Amino acid sequence: MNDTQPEPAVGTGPDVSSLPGGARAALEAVLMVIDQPATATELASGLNLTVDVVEELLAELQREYNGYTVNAPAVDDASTAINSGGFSATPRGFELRNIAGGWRIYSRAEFADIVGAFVLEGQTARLTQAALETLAVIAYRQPVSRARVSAIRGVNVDSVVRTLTQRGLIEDSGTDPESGAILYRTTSYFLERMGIGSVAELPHLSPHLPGLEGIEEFYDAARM
Amino acid sequence: MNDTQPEPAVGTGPDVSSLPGGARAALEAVLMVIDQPATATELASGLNLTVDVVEELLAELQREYNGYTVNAPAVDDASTAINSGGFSATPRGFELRNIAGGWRIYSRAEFADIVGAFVLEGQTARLTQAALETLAVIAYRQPVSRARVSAIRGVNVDSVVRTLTQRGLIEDSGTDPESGAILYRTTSYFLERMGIGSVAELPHLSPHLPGLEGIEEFYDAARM
Amino acid sequence: MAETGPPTAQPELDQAGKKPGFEVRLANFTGPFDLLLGLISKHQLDITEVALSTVTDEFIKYIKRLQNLGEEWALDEASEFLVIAATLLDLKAARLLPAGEVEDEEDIALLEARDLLFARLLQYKAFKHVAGMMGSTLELEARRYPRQVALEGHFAALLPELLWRHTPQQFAGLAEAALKPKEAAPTEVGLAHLHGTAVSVKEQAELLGIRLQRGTPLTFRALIADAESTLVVVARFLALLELFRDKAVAFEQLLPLGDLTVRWTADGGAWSSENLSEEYEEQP
Repeated sequence: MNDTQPEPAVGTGPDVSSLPGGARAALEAVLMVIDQPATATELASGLNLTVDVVEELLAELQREYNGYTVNAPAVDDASTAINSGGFSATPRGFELRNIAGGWRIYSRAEFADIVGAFVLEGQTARLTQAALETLAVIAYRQPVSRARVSAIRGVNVDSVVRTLTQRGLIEDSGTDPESGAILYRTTSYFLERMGIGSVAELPHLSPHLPGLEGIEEFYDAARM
Repeated sequence: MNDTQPEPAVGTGPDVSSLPGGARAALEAVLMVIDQPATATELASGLNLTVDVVEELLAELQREYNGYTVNAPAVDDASTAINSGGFSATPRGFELRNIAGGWRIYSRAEFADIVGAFVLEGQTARLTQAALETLAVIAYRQPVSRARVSAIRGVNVDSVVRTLTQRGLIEDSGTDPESGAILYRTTSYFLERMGIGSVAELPHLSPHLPGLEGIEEFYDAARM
Repeated sequence: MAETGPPTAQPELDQAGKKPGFEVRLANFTGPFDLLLGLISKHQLDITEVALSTVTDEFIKYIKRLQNLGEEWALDEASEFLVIAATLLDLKAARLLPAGEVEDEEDIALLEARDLLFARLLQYKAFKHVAGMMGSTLELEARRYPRQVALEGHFAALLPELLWRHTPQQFAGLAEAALKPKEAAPTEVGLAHLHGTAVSVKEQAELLGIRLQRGTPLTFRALIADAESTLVVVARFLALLELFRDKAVAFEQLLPLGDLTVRWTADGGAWSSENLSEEYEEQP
């Protein structure tokens, strides 16, 4: 969340109800792309809705993804079963789950075998050269943003950073106070694999190598 | 896939149709975990379905997310409009798109302002005019050397090329056998950002060359 | 043309907050520079009738006004103008040369060169146009966010255990290589392997200095009469430019395309070839 009002003030932001699909679709749009679970309060503030409305919409979407007709459990009127909004009678392949207070969309548990098989396909037990080099830069320059690593390596490192995170070798270590970019550092699993106790034990590099000061960050620079 | 049959032999893997929601939901479940566009072939092999079936399901999901009743365009029977599978009449908050050679789920563009507030570090800064022009020349003349791009744009493009590489929009594609100069081409990330399937989908250049069709070839042949 | 605003030469901001582009006032045309280019490329205005020097003067004034208004040095606009102006100049030069009937290969080559310059101008404009279109597409597409979430924990756990064979020393080696500043890749074809006779601008300048310091003005034609190759002619021409910059020589040309007369103006001994700029020292 970029704005930090504790209680969302309805009416000051974008009017979600005027968009196609309304507030429900807007909520779906957010849920579909967020990586970290979001609380109902966070969602409400971003969507400019009250927490109550968002909680109702979340419950509705959850039921809908699970294949129940919407509103049926909540409303007495039996006629609502005639798919007024047009909702699925069979479960979707994804589900909306509330884990530790936050909401996020996950692939449906029943399909875990299929999804697992798909994920494993094409995965190797070895890191690519690009991944190794990126890991090396992060290890010696941590905490460091992706943009900096890109600037040092001269190529886009977004997907490699994702792989390294997925592999548990690096992790998010907060954001840069100036740029707001996510900073990455190596994990204890990395140390374990390297067989060392701390990053201070990494062999020293030649003192002539440039640090981060000299690195032009094209990514964030105003000109690009 | 842990088994490596080249052509998915239906029936040997998990039977997707026996699960709630069937093959359609299984496909959705897989779409939830991919982090880059996946081709119909990749999806088919992971799901143990034929490519034809997967392509049909993808088209069906795409229509459905866009708020059309499913099968309506494909089936003559008008009665199918009565949401037999129970499909949305309003667009969902997300869409399924086939770009850069694969399928992937995106939040719907209408909700960009709302979604943007939740996605940290999501979108990169805008390109300068100089960067755009250089990118255009590379896109239409690839693979191409920096010297040639410079000749067309009339200015030195070294730093712009470096920035475009860092941002993952262009990449090194080997060296010119004659001059030894590095050649550049656009990346699949470029296609993704442009929302197109391949560079062949870029608008034709000739309508922008008033009155002189075929000048491109002439120019290239004579000058370079 | 994109800009069709009223022909004010003032780079003031209009209502939309956009500054109107560069505009020119000529005897036969007043309006945006872009429109002028459009007319030339549609053959509605003959390039030979455009006073390029006036266009250039106006452009310099325009840039200066921008600076005075506290705008940043409009580098993009200036370099763009230079590209177009250089092309127009080439085009005009080609047009002004007598065309006549196509009789020999040289004439054909000349015509081709003219078309080529024209094509170059059009190509430049075409790329500019599609770049604008790509810019708006990129902006529009940036409004769609891809689903790009971390693998759910139970799937990540399925990934095969990493094979790790790097010792800390090897890993440090990787880091050294990755952190080492990259040498800029060559952008141009190396010519070092083409062994021409080395011709030094400095030597040629010394030679010209000796000849001109005898006191008699000499024509450029006379100064290059004994040049054994084009390379020597070029070197002497560059040397003359250097000498001119150092105020060691003056030029006189009575008629356009007439003989260029070179006169020594420096006091005896006030000039030496050591004054020559460094840039020529290394080059043959």
